[in-house]
Amino acid sequence: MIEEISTTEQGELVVNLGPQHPSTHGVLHLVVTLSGETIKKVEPHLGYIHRSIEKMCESLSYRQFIYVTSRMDYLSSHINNHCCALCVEKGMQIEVPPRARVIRVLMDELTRLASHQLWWGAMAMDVGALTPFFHAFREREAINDIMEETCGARLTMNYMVPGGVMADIHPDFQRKVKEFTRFFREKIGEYDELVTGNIIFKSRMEGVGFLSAEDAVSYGCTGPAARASGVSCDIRKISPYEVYGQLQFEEAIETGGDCYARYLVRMREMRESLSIIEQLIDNIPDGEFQAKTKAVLKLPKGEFYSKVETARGELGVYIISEGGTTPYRIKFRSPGFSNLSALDHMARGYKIGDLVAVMGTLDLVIPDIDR
Amino acid sequence: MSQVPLGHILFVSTALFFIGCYGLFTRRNMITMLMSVELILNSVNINFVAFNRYLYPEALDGVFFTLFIVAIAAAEAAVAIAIIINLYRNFRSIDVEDADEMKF
Amino acid sequence: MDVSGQNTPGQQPNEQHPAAQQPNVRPFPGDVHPTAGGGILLTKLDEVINWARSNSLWPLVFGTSCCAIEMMSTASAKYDWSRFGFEVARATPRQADVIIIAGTIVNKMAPVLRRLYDQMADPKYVIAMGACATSGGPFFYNTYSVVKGADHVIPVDVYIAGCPPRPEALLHALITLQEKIRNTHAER
Amino acid sequence: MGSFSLIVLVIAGVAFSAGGIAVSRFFVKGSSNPAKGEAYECGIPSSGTPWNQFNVGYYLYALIFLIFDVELVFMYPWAIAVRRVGMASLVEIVIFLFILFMGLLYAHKKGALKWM
Amino acid sequence: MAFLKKYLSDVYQGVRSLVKGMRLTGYYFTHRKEVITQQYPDNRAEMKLPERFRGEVVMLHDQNNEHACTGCTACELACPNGTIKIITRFDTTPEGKKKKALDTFIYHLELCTMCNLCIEACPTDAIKMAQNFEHSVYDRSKLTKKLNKPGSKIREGVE
Amino acid sequence: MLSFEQITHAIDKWLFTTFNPSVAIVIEGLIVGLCMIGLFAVLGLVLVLMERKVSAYMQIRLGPNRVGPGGSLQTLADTLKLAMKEGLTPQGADKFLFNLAPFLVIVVAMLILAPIAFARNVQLWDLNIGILYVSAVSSLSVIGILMAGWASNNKYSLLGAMRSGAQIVSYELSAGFAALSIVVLTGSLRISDIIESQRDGWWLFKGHIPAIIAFIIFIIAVTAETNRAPFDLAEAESELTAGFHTEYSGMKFALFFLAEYVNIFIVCSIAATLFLGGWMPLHIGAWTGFNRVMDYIPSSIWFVGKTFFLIFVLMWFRWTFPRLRIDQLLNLEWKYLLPISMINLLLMTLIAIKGWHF
Amino acid sequence: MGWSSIVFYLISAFILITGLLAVTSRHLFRSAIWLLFSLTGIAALYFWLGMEFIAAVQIVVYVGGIVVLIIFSIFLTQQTGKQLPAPVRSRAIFSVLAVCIGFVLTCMLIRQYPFPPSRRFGQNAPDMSVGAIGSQLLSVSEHGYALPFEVISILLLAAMIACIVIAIKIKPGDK
Amino acid sequence: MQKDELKTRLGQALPSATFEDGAEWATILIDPALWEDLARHIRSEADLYFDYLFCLTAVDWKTHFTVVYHLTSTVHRHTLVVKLKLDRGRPEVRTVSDIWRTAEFHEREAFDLMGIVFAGHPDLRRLFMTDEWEGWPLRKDYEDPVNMIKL
Ligand code: SF4
Ligand code: SF4
Ligand code: SF4
Repeated sequence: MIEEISTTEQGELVVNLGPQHPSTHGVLHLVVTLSGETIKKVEPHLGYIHRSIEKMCESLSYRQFIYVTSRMDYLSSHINNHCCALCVEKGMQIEVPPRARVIRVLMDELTRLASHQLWWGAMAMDVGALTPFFHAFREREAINDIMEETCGARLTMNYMVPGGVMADIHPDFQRKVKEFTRFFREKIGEYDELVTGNIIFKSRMEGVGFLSAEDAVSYGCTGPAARASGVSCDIRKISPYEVYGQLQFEEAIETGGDCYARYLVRMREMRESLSIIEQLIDNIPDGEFQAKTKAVLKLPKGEFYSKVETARGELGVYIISEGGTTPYRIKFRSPGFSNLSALDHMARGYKIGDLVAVMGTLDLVIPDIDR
Repeated sequence: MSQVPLGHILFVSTALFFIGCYGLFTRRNMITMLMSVELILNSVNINFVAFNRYLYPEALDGVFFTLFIVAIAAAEAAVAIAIIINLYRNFRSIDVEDADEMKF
Repeated sequence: MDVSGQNTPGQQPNEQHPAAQQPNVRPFPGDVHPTAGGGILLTKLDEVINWARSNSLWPLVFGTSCCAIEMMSTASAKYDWSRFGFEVARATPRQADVIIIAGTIVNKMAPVLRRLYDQMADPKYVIAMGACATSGGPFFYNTYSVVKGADHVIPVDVYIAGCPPRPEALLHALITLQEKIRNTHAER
Repeated sequence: MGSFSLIVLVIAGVAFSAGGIAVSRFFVKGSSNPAKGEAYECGIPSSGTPWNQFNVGYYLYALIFLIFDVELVFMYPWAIAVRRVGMASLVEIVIFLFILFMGLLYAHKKGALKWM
Repeated sequence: MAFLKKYLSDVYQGVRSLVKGMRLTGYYFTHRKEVITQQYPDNRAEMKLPERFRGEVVMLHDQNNEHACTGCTACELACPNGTIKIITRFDTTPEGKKKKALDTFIYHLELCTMCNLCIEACPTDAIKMAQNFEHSVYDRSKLTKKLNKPGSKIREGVE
Repeated sequence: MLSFEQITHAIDKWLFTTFNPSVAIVIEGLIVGLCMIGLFAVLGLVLVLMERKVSAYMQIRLGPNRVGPGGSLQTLADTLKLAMKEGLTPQGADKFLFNLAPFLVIVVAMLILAPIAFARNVQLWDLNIGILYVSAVSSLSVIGILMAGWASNNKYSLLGAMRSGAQIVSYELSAGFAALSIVVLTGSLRISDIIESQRDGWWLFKGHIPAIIAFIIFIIAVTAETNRAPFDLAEAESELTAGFHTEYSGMKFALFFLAEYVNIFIVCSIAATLFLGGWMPLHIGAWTGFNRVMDYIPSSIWFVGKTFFLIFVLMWFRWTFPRLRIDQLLNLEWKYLLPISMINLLLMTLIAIKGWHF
Repeated sequence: MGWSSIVFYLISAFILITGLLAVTSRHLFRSAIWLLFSLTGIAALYFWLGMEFIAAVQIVVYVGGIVVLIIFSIFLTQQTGKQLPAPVRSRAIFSVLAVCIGFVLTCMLIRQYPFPPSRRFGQNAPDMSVGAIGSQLLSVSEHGYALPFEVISILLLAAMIACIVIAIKIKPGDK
Repeated sequence: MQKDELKTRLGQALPSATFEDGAEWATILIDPALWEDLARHIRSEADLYFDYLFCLTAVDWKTHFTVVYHLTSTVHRHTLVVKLKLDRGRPEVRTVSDIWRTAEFHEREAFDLMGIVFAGHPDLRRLFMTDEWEGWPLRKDYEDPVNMIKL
């Protein structure tokens, strides 16, 4: 179809960004129509990392299919697993012990922090500042170490199991997390110093890639992308799962709708996550970390939908069961997929440099989109 | 430089002048014609400088004429190219052959 | 020398590291089984060229999925691959020396990968990072769109297992690749 | 060593680059394959010619630059003569610059300095 | 005039924000102690990996070369991506009755995703995760391993 | 102590006494050429390594430290590797121009070295229009970039080339104005005169605020002229994969790379010459004691020190700031730097005429 | 015949050859590059004549300015991909003839006119320094060029305004 | 609006619709022909105002297909699940991408993986698979001996 595009009106230039491109964070393929430097049209081509996870899951048992989902949105793999576990538990009416709930939420928030840190570094790199990336990874590594100690893996920790978590937290867990929160509270100030206030960065971000609230809803945007346009869509607030109901935290909402607003939303979310962790870390209830479950899980016939708030927005897992040991049909409603569909709308009329900024603030994870 | 007679320098400039003329005659493309004109102007400059250097070394008028010619050439080139671009924008061609029906 | 699991530190789970217990069994790095021209004596010029090539491996910016994140971590400050001079990641294959296939290769991506590899200037090397690039990994069975191992698309020099391999593992792989380069004839 | 150095430098530069390229020519035998020669475009076969685009933006800047460049050229002799000539030079250059500054303002007003 | 004031204040604010950033990088440039790099190949000896870290699946053998695997293939079933192949054989116990026993435990490291499900599944804790992560090889067939050592047999009393 | 100056002049004298002039000058040219090539190579190696180390420490890492002692041989390995790498030319490219471009860039960089004073009386050609010559020749380098981007037959290259073209020519203006404001003070374009005029203090300190403003503007402008971050739109990795040298590989790419760093050295040395007195030691008015102490440090050290300090500042910029967008970049030049530098120049003229500077 | 005259003839040859290539090359971009070389050669000629300032001006304005502008216009007018048409044979022949005749005639003229070498040619090398140019440029005496100096600024202003007026028309969006 | 209120409200809006029980949300099963009007209706009505389509799923029951729309309202925060039954011969339904923009991509996905045709869709092309790919991978009867290795 590229041929058909390339025969555009005189003076328009069709450029492929991606699949292999520094700023597309993976293998997104954008066919950008430029006139001069101004973007006339952006057409995303997906599927360069479509791994047919939904088909796979139809032949995996309810214990097994969870681990595949951590490969979808690998930056918040923990939260993906969480969502699947929730869905299975909903189907089997498993009562998750309180300790497990708290541990899960802690892990979710840590994952969210790690994800946002990586986003911060990568986005700064996209707009040309290379140093923030390394500073962000310093904090991210600290989280990774904690994760590794408890879950046994740095990135794709397969820690959630139906009915709780796979193993109890590591004895050092609480101490380390406390250290980390203290450490990160001071470092996040440096983030602002280095990037947030920077005049160049601001002028790169402000007024770029505007998305109105209506469009945000109509395009199905969720997470920071939508909250930056003033749409309240935080699943943790709307339909609280686990212990989020009992926690004090704010849903970060900006009204700017431009890249800078999206940036600020994520920065605020980091602080919120920190406060959530600080609320929970000291009072993890004692007890079981895993509910007693049968060796082989069978979901009753029916349909089960569960949704959680990942670092990118609303993740939904939709399981249709025929009563067997494997799902009959499973559908992942991934946040990136809908957010991406708004990209063309957001980037039109801006410069090619802005396209990079817009993608940076959308924080796309392509395997999450392609699944 | 004293061993090179003035005639040789003039010879060079003349040759350049006529090379420019040749381009002006044969080329049909406005940009290349503009280049030829630049060559012609330069050959004139060479003459000015050479005369000044050889015949009136105590004065600087040749230098000044060269300076002003350069300035004017720059202005002329700028305007010419602006016009060329504009023609191109409107007619998708900068060939003088089809220049006759080009009017603003 | 082989890495088959017999003498892995499994017996003593509290042992931190294989090298700590069997330093002599597993020389560093990896298992260097003789490659083409591996054993034979190399000329001085070869040595110089190989020294240069092995010490300045510029990777191509190429990460498709999860493993790419671990690749980033390898670049990051904690495990700083710039110590080896690997940090000059080039965005264009013309100037890159090594592709690190970090992530799954699906059927739609395969021709792209092939083309990128073709467009690289010689000499060029390939590292398959992670289970996916090595063999399809988690997506080996019951998937209709995943290439079962990147070596079906382009020749691979070094494989790393793991999902994802931790940054040290990637460094280890790069060092293994350096070893391989040092033991080959520099092409003339 | 005077103007002779220019010739030396040119020769040195050419020799340097030529030498480098010659070395690589001598040592490397590159494999060749159809895709190698194609233009790189993120691994997608490039489509259309890069040479069809029309962006007056760049060109306008080059244009205004040329004008100011000439002005700059005229200011070098002026700058040297300032000390000798004294106040008069200041007056003249103020007029000179003022006129061109008008031009800059005009360009600004017309939005010629606004990027499209 | 107001325009000029704004103009100047813009310049000032901009420069200030830039200087802030430069101060930070300058600080890190001058303070070597902030460097957090661990030099991997040199620190192999003292490198501490958390004991839960999942590097590869290994089968535990004790000093007289016995393991605890009954060949029940629970791990093979538990594994989501067919990494494990259990080949069992029937050998006869002294009492003369046939008994299922492990013959070969084939483990495809290149497929394994370190998801720990097999370990969870194993009733006799015959296998566990090791911390070894240096799996780089030149040809991938080397990654397919045979976990039970040659000549090893099942430990007494493990059912 | 034995200084640069004495060595060179000894060689010079010896040559001209032993051979007849024409032979001597040929030999001398040979020596000079070799020295310059050597200088190029060394600059390339040192500056790239420096860049990588500086960035590493700003990014809380160690940087190259395994190849050779402390990583000192890293860039050598890179250079060798690039020399040993295939240099391919895409079909569809204009082969002639494609191969010509690196030559042009290198030769231009070479030519600019002519009037630079590396130490007291160590200068290839102290021609009477030194600064003008430098700015004139350096305006040639943009052609090389345009040529490369054009000939590559690649969209990214073309975009990158046009970007850097517009950028470089724009910033030449304010750089020129900033330089002029010093010329006004010295009343000569000759490099040696400019340095001489700072015998009793550097212009940066003698010239009041205008000099400082001019200095800042000059630094910004040259940063943009050398396509350095935050003005590196030509190689904006995240937008156009590698800008105008996307298609270049092997030695040809290395030449671009080298030329970039040599240009950085050149502009920094010019800045040092104009504002920090080149090889002139730090003198303060009539404090003869102080000045004599300063004179003990050989002039070449002074020159190299100042230049590398400025280079470090450029690197500091690069590793701190995000990249500007093309329109912001041009706004900065045409709406801020150019007017400011014009006004600044007039102020400077006033100071010069009234003799208010120290 | 010493070094300098050899250099002179080399430079002249360079200028003429590149100039010829510039007007005959069929690639638009290449002919621009040849023009660039030719102009640079002329600058070298000025250097050789000891007119460093003019040489620098030549490079700054022509090479650094006009040629860049021409290259940009080439980029914009998209002619560059394809080759230019070869000149019509009849016209080519005609112009070659005309040019040659004119050239020969002029050369004859030059030859037969004895340029009287200036008396002061040999001794006291004239003050060609930029300073002299500057002061004369600013002086208002009868040899001064103050007025043309100012007029030039008017000219430049006019040129700039003209360009903008023309160019604004072609801004995408405004039309 | 609560689940059962929603049911009654929709019941009067669309008598022919049948409701499924036991699910978490109000689930309504309607005839594909009526879908577009209903969609416009529930999108526009002030008290329903389902402005946010958060999931679109195509399911292959071997005899027929169903397309499942999960709708919610950012104002009233109530959720509705709409199911359409398409026959396996020619699965076709009217697009809603003009009502909910996000449907454009979701429908392309459904077309790509399940082969559901959405009439009136702006550009109904393969989304994930290459254009020359045959078959609809997510269908139950999809076989691919080349790529799919059964465990
Ligand atoms: S090997 Fe594992 S971590 Fe790496 S890409 Fe494949 S699934 Fe992701
Ligand atoms: S860790 Fe997971 S993938 Fe590996 S063998 Fe065990 S179950 Fe299979
Ligand atoms: S390892 Fe454990 S689970 Fe696997 S066969 Fe042996 S005993 Fe059974």
